Amino acid sequence: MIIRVQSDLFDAGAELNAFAQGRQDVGAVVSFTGVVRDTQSGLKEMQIEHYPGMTEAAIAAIAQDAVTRWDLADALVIHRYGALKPGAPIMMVATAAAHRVAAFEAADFLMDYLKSRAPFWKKEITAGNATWVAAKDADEDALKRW
Amino acid sequence: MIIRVQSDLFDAGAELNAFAQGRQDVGAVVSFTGVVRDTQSGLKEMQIEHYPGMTEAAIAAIAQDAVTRWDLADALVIHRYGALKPGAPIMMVATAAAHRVAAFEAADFLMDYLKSRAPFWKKEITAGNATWVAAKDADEDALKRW
Amino acid sequence: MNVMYFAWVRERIGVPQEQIDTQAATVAELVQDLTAREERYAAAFADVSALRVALDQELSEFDAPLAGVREVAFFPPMTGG
Amino acid sequence: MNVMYFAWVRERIGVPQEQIDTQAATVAELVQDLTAREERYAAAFADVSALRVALDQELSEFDAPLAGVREVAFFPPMTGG
Repeated sequence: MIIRVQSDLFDAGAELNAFAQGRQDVGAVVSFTGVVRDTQSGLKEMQIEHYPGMTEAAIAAIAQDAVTRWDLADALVIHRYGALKPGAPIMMVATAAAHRVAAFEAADFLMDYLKSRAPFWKKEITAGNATWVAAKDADEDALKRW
Repeated sequence: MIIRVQSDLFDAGAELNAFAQGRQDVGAVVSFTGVVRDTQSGLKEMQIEHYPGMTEAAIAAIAQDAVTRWDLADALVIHRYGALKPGAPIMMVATAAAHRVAAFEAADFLMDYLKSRAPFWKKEITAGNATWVAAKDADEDALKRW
Repeated sequence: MNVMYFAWVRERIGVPQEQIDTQAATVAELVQDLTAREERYAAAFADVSALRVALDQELSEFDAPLAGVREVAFFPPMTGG
Repeated sequence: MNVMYFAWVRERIGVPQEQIDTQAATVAELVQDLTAREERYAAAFADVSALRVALDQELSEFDAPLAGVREVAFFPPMTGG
């Protein structure tokens, strides 16, 4: 498992290639990349706060759960914090498994759990406003799928 | 939409980066990479046959369906044919959407349809055998989800 | 009419495609016509439930009419992805 | 006991963390204790159903005991991913 919590930019393509490389036991690799989306309100930047220590532990627990449950060959989670501009990558997840269903489900599961159980908080900065992003009921409800 | 049917190797990471680049309307990018998996029987190579002309048309129809249904910003499908070694990438799919649920579902849908509706046939070559891969009932059943 | 074969259908029949002169009005009649010609066709079409057919590069059914069709393709269920 | 605040909880209380001396036996009692101290705590804890709590970096509940706990963190529902 590869878990990184960092302010630095990462290169999703390079991470995907490094993750997928040299595995002959794997038939399916799924990746998810989250990107700062420019909203209609004219987002200037997204600030991401986190809880150092707890963040890494929470992500490791979620990822280990996914690896065990879907018998993954490996899992990757990278999540940034700090001030990010529209278009910048926020985070990525990758899963490697023998078959596609496991790789897809595990990546979907990881995203649902990271969304609501990893200690990150997003604040959107526009020209006139700074607003903490509210958690959505739909995100909490999504956890019931698993 | 980017659709490519080719015998040449492709670089999944480079394709993912090119696909995701410079989109500020997109919050979620999902990729799937299919890899030739070394089986216990000692796979020497995987031969992929296809139906030139129909392949491109079938993939374009499936991809357009996904773009419309999940309101995707874009979709990518690359699929190889010819003789591939264990560990080599067979194909990839990528989807870009405002939100993660659409990107995940559309990629999952694309894979299910490519698996059973795009005219490709796989043959596994081992030391002593050459066997056409049989379609699985589970793959056909998976289409009923959509 | 151009008739194409893929995967093990191609291997059993021995050619990837050929021009076929036929009076068949439907795909099923074309299969009967071919099966009656030679053993290699009979071997390929022994179980049509294991086969798929495309007419002019679109998936179709065995009871579909052949009027106006220029290209027929027979193959096993697809295994892409 | 080290008490930490994140996101708008941190902004309302005005500090990211502080040492708190308390007799509180549970998280709920700690919230009552803080709320009674100053208006900024009362503002942050006005609706605890909108808050989450972690004890020693593990998500917990407001009725959980504080015995042996070294670090308590209050924050709104998480919005990662």
